[in-house]
Amino acid sequence: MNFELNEEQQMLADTVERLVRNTYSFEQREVFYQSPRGYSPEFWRQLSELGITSVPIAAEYEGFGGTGVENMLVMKELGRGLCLEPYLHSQIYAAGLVEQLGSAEQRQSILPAVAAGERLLTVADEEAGSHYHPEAIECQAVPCERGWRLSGRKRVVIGGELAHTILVTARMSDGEGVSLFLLDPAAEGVSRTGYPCIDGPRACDLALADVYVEADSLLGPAGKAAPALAYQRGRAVAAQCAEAVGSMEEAFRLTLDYLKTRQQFGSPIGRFQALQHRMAEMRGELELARSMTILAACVADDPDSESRSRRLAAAKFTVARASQLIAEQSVQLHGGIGMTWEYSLAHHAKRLVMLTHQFGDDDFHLGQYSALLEVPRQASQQVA
Amino acid sequence: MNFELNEEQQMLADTVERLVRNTYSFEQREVFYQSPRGYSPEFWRQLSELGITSVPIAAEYEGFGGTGVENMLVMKELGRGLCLEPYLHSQIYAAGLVEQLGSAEQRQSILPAVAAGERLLTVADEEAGSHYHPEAIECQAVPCERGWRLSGRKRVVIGGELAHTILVTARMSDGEGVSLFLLDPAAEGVSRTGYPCIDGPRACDLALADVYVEADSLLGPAGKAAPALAYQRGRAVAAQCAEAVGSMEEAFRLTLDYLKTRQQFGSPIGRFQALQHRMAEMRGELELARSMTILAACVADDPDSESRSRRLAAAKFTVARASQLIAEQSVQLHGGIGMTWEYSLAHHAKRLVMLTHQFGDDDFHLGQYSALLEVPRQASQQVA
Amino acid sequence: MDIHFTPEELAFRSEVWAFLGLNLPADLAEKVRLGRRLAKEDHQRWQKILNQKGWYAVNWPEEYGGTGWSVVQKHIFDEECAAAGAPRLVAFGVNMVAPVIIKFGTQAQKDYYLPRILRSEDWWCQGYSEPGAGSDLASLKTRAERDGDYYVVNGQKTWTTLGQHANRIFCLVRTDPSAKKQEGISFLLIDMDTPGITVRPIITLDGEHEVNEVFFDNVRVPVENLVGEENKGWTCAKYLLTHERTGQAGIGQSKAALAHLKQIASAETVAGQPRIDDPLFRARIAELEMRLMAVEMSTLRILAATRDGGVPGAESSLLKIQGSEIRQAITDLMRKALGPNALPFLEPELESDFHGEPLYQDYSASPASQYFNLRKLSIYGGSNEIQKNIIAKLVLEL
Amino acid sequence: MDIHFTPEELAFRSEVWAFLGLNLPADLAEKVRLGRRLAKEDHQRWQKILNQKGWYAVNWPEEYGGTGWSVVQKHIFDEECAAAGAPRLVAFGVNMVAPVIIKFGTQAQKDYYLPRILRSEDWWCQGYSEPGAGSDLASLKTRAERDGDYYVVNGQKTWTTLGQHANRIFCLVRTDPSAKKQEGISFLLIDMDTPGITVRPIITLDGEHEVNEVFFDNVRVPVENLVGEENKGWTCAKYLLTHERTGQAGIGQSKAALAHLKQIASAETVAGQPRIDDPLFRARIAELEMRLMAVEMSTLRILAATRDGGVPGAESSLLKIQGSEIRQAITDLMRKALGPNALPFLEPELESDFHGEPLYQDYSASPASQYFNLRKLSIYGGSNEIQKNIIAKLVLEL
Repeated sequence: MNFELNEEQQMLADTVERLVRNTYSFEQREVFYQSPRGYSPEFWRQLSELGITSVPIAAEYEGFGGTGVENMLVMKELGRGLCLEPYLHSQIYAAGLVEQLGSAEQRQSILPAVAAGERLLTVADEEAGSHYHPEAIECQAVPCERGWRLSGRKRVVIGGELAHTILVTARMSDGEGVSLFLLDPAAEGVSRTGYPCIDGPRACDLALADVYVEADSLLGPAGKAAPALAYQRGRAVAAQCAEAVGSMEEAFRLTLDYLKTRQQFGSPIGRFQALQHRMAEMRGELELARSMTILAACVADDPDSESRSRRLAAAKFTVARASQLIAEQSVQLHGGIGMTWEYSLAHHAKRLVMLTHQFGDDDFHLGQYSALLEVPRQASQQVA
Repeated sequence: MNFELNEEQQMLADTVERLVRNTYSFEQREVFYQSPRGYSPEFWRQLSELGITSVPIAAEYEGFGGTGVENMLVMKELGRGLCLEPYLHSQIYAAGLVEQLGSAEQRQSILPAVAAGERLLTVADEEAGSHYHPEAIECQAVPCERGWRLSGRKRVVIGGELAHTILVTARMSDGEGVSLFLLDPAAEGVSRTGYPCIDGPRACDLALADVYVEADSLLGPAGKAAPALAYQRGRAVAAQCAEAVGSMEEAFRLTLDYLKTRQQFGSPIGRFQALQHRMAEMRGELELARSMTILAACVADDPDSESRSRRLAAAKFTVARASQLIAEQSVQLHGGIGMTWEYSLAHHAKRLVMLTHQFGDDDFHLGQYSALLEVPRQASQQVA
Repeated sequence: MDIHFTPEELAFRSEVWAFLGLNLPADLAEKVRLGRRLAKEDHQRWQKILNQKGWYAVNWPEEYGGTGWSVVQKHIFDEECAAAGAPRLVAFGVNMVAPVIIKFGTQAQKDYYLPRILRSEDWWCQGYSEPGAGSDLASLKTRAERDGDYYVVNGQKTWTTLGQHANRIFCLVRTDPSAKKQEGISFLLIDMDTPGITVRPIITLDGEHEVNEVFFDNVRVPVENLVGEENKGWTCAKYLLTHERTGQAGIGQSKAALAHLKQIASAETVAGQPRIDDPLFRARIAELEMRLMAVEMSTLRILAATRDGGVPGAESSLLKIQGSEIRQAITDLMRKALGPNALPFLEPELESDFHGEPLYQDYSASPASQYFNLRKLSIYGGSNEIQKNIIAKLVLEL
Repeated sequence: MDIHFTPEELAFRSEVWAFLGLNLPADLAEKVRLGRRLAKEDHQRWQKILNQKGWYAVNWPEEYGGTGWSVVQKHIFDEECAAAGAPRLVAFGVNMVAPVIIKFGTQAQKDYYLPRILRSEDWWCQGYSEPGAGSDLASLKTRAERDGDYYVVNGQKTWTTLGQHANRIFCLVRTDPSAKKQEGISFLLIDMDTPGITVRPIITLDGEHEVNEVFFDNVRVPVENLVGEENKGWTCAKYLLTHERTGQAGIGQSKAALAHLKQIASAETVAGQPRIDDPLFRARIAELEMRLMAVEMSTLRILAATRDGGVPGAESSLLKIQGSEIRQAITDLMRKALGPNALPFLEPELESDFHGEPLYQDYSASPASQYFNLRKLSIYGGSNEIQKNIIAKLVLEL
C-alpha cells in the first residue's frame, strides 16, 4: 500500500494542470460553452497532441495504457477547469466498453482513432425509465437479415450530438438480456435532439425508428452486455469521482479566498467562528472524498468482484455527498455573488450537484452498497 | 384553531409545576432513585391528593376527565423534574386500555382506584422480538376450564415490579390475533426480575409459566386487542412527547445558563459564534418539538383515523430527533461536567435518548409514516 | 387549546376554494405548477382579480383595504392559493413598502401610494443591498444629500429583485455620513423614471434574469418622498425585515411543492416501479412531509402568539430559517426524483409563453433550475447565518 | 500509488493473526467483545504478553524497544488486534508520556522510566485538565514552586482517566505565574505515592468510575522529574497532543465495533425478521460502513504523508473529529438495534468478573452504556470544537 505518485504520474498531472490553466480560463470556458459545439475542438486537439486523449487506451491500440490512477489525474484537472469536452464518456467509458467487449477487429478499427482524439464515442444507455439502471431499458433489437433493427428512445446521451459512433444498449426481442451495438448516428431512422445540460456539457436525446445495423456492429455476445456495462460504469464512476474532486478543490479554494478578503461587520468574514467551523467540516469531507477517489482509482481496473463493487459504490456515495455539501455551502458562504452566472463558482456548484445525476446518485449507490453489505451468517448462534 | 390554554388548564400546569419544583429537586430524585421502590410514594400521594393522578381518567370513574391537552401539561412538568413515577404507563396507557376495552364492571372495579392513585397498573406488551410492534409477540393464551393459561416472556415492563395489575398481551392459541388479560402479578407461575432502566425508572422482565387467569380477566373481545393497543399507544406517544419537551426545556435552560457563566479563553463560552449558532439550531428544533407535541395532544383523543396516526407518528419522530439532538449537544456544550452522575443534565440526556426506546424510535415512526404516506393516484396521468 | 379548525374556519376554507375555482385563470395555474417564468402581466392579472374581491392586501389594517383576517385565516388563504397554483404574490409593494407607509408614512403618502398599490398601478422594488453591504446591511454607502426640496441620491444598489418591472423603488440611503452605521440612514421612495437611474440585469446561475443592479447618478428625489424622520430609516428597515422574514416562511408554497414532488415521484419510474415506492426515497419524502407539518404548526403557533397582526419579533428568524430550509429540501428531492432526466437545461420550456411539446415531461424542465434558484432563500432577507446571530442575541441573550 | 496490500503486508497480517490466535487469552477477548469493564490486571496481562513478543511499544523508535513498523503495518496490527478482541491499550504510559520522555527527557529519565513502562511496572495517568481549564488548557492554575531540589505542587487536576490504577502521573504545572498563559508552564513527572496527593472518583452518567479528580496539597517533587526545560512544558504538551489525537482515530476499534453492530442487528429480530434486513436500518449501517471506509483511507493517507513516524500536525485534528464521530455513530446504531432491549441498566453484567446468565443476551447490557460513555470522545483530548478551531487556524489560515 502506498499513496505516492511516481515520477511519470506526477508529470502527467502537471502537464494536464498546466494545459487547463493556460487555455481554460473561466472566460474562455464561457466562449466554448456558447460556441456551436459547446466545447473547444482546439483544446481537444491539444489534449491529443500531448497524448492525453490516449491515456485510458491500452498500448496495443496506440494508447498510453494508463490505469485508474492516470485517469484520475487527468479527470481531476479537467474537473478543476470545468472542461466541457466528452473525455469521460468517450475515452474512458465508451472506449472501455469497446476494449472489453469488442472483437479484435472492432478494437483495432476503433480504438487507435479514439486514442488519437480523432474519433469520438459515447454511450446511450439511459432511458426515461432507467434511472441509472442500465438493465431497465425498453429499446429493442429485432433480428433481421444480416443484422438488427433498433427501436426506442435514449435519454441524455452526453456528447451524443458530435460522437462519431454511439454505443447503444438494446433489449433482444428474441431473448433475455441487454446487448450493445455500435451505431452510426448518420444511419437512417436516427434522430438527435441536442441541448446543453444545466452544468454545461451538451447532450442529446436519441430516437431510433427501425434503425438498421449490420451484424458486425454487435459489441460482444448478444444479450450479455450487462456485466461489461456494470464493470465499465465502475471505471467511469472512479473517473467521475476525480472530476468532482478537482471541481471541489477549486470551489473550496475560491471560497477560502473569498472568506479571507470579503469584509463585513468590520473584519474579513473568515474571522467568524461559525463560518470557520463550517469550512473545517467541508475540508474534512473533501479529505474523505479525496481518499475515496484514490481508492476508486486503485480498484477501478481490478477484476470484477463484490469487493470492487462495494468500494466503487462507497466512493461515488462519499464523493456525491461531499460534492453537494461543498456546492451548497460554497454558494451560501459567498452569498449572492456565488449565484451569478459570471462567476465560476456558480458553475462549479452546478457541476458538482449535477455530476451526481450520472452513473447514480448518492441514494442509488447507498442502495447498491446495502445490497452488497456483508452480513454475519447465523449471527444469532454466534452471539447468543 | 387556537393555541391558548384556558384558565383551568393554566392552573393545572402551575400546580404540577410547583409541586415538582418543591419536592423533586435533583438531589431528592437521587434519593428516590436509590430507594427500594425507585420512586417516591410520598410524591405519588401528593399527586393523588391534588387530583393529578385522576387527570387522564374519565369523570364517570371518579377521574378529572382530562384530554390529551391536560395529559400534556402534567407530563411536561414530570419530564422537567425527571420524575420516576409510572404516571404514563399506569394512568394514561394502561388506564386508557381498560377504559377502551373493559366491560362496565371491569372499568368500575379498576379505574376509580387508579384515579385515586391507590392502584397501579402497567402494560406488558413488549417481548424480546417485538421491538415496538405489539402484534409481533409469542406469548400464548391457551383456553382452559373457566379461563386461560398464559405462557411466555415479557420484556421491560415499566413499573412492573410494583403494579397491582399488569395488562398482558398474548396470542390466542386457538385463533388469530392478540388479546389483553388483566394479570395479578401474585398469581402462581408469574416471576418478575426487576432492574433500573438506564434513564432512571425501574422495570422488570416477566416470565409466565402456565399462569392461570380467569375468564373475566380478558379485557375486550378475544383476539381483537390490536386496534385498542395501537390507539392507546398513540395516546401514550402524545403524553411521552410532552414528557420529552419538559426534559428538553430543562436541558436547554441548563445549557444556556452554562454558556453564559462558563469562562474559557477570557470570555463566557456563549460568546463563541459556533456555539451560538448551535444553540439557535437547538432552539429551532425545540420549537418544532413543542409544536408537534401540541398537535399530538390535540389529536390524541380524536377517533382513530389515518390522519391521527400520521400526526402522532410525525410528532414522535420530530420529538425523538429533537430529544437526541438536544441530549447530545447539551452534553457536548457542557464538556466533561455534562457527563457526571452528580449533575442533573446528564440524567436529562439519558432520559431524552432512552425515551425513544419506548413506543417506537424515530426510525420506527418514520416507517409508520411512510406506510401511511398519501400518494397521488394515477399521478402519471395527471402530470404527464 | 385546539388545533382543529373551527366550523367557521372550515367554511372560510370552502369560500376560498370556491373563489379560486371560479377566478384563478387556468393558464396561470398551469404555469405555476410547471415552474414556468411568470411575466409581469401574469402577476398583475392575478393581483387585480384578488383586489376586486378585496383579498389582495391581506395583511393591511381593514381601514386601508385589508381583510381583517386572523392568522389562521391568512394561513388557510395562503395554503389554498398555493394548492390551486395561484402565483406567489410579489411582496415588495403590497407586503413590504405598504406596511411601512401605513406605519410611518404621512397622510399624503398613504393617500397617494396605497390605492396605487391596490390597483396594481405601481410595481415596487427594494433598494437595500449594496455590493459592499450584504449581510452587513447597515454599512450601506448610497448617499442622499439635501439640496433644497430635494435629496440628491448617488450610489448603487444590488440584488434588486424584478427591478426590471418596477416603476418605483424604496431605498435605504445614508443622509448623515458622520453618524454611526444604523444612525444616519433614511428611508426614501423613488420614482424609477427619475433621470440618473440605470438598471442593469444580473444573470443568475440558472440563467434567469430575476435580479438587477440599480445605479443612482445624481438622482433628485423630492423631500416629501422621505418616509418617517430623516436619519431614522433604520426603524422602518427593521420593521419591514420582520414582515419580510415572516412572509418568507412560505408554508403554503412548500405544501404545494411537496404535493408536486409526490406527483413527480409517482410519475417517474425505474423499470416500471414508481420512484415513490422505493423505500429509501419514500422515507425521504415522509421525513420532509413530517418536518413541514412541524414547521407549519410552529409558524401558526408563533404567529398566533403575536398581538399586532401576526408579525413576531426575533422569532421570525426561526421561521425564516426553517421555512427556507424546507423549500430548498423539497427542490432537492424533486431534482433527485428525476434522476438523469434532471440534466437537460431547456430554457425555452421555462418561458411564460411556451406552448410546445416538452422534450420529456411537462414537469421536467424546472426542478434542477429551481433547486439552484432557491439557493437564494437562505441568502436573501438576511442570510440564515444572520438569522442565527439574531436568535442568539435577541432570543437567547448570548 | 496503490492501495492494495503488498505480499509483505499480507504476510505481516497473517503473522499478527497467528500471534493473536495463540496468545490472546480467550476470556479477555470475550470481555472486550461484550463491552465488559476491564480490570487493571486484565490490561497488564495483555501488555505483558505483547511486550514479551516485542509488540507493545509499537510507536517507539527501535532503539528504545519499538517495532520500526510502517504506518500500514501499525494499521494492520491495530485492526487485527481489535478484530480479535484484544484490549485497547491504555495510552497514558506507552503512547503518551513515553514519546515525550524519548523526545524531551534526560538520559536518566529514559533509562529509568521506559523499561518500567515496557514491563508494565508503572501505570501512568495524565494531569492536564483542571476544573477551570478544560478546552482552554493553557489557562491551568496548578502551581509548582521551586524549593531547593524540589518543586512544591499545589492545585487540582480533573478528568484523570483511570487515575485510580496509576502509580505515576504526568502533569502540566505553572512554574512562572507571571508569564502569559502558554509560557510559564512545565511538564512534571510525579509519583502518586508522594504525600499530599488525593484521588477522588468522578462517577459518570453511565455509572462508571473511569475518571477522577486529583488534588495536590504541598506535594514535593524532585527537580529531576522535570521533563525538558522549566517553563517550556507547552512544547511537550503540544507534541503529546498530536500523538494523542492520532491515536484517537481508533479505526481498528471502529471496525471491530461495526462488526459487532452487524452481529447484533442480525441477532435482534422483529417478528422473526433480523433488524439488518429492514431496508432503512440496513441503509444506516451501510452508510456508516462506507464512511468508516473513507475515514480509514484518509487516516492511512494522512499518516503515510508524514515523515516522522506517523504523527501529523494540525491534520491530526481532522482524524480526531472523524474518528470520534464515527465511533459515536456506531454505538448510536448499536443502541437502536436493540430497541426496548436497550433500556435495562444491568451493572453486574458489565463487571469484569461476571459469569452469570445474562438477563437477555450476553451483548445486551453494554450498548446503551457505551453510547453514553462514548460521548466523551468528542469532548476529551481537545473537544471537537477546539479541533475545528485548530483546522481553521493552522490548516485553512483563517
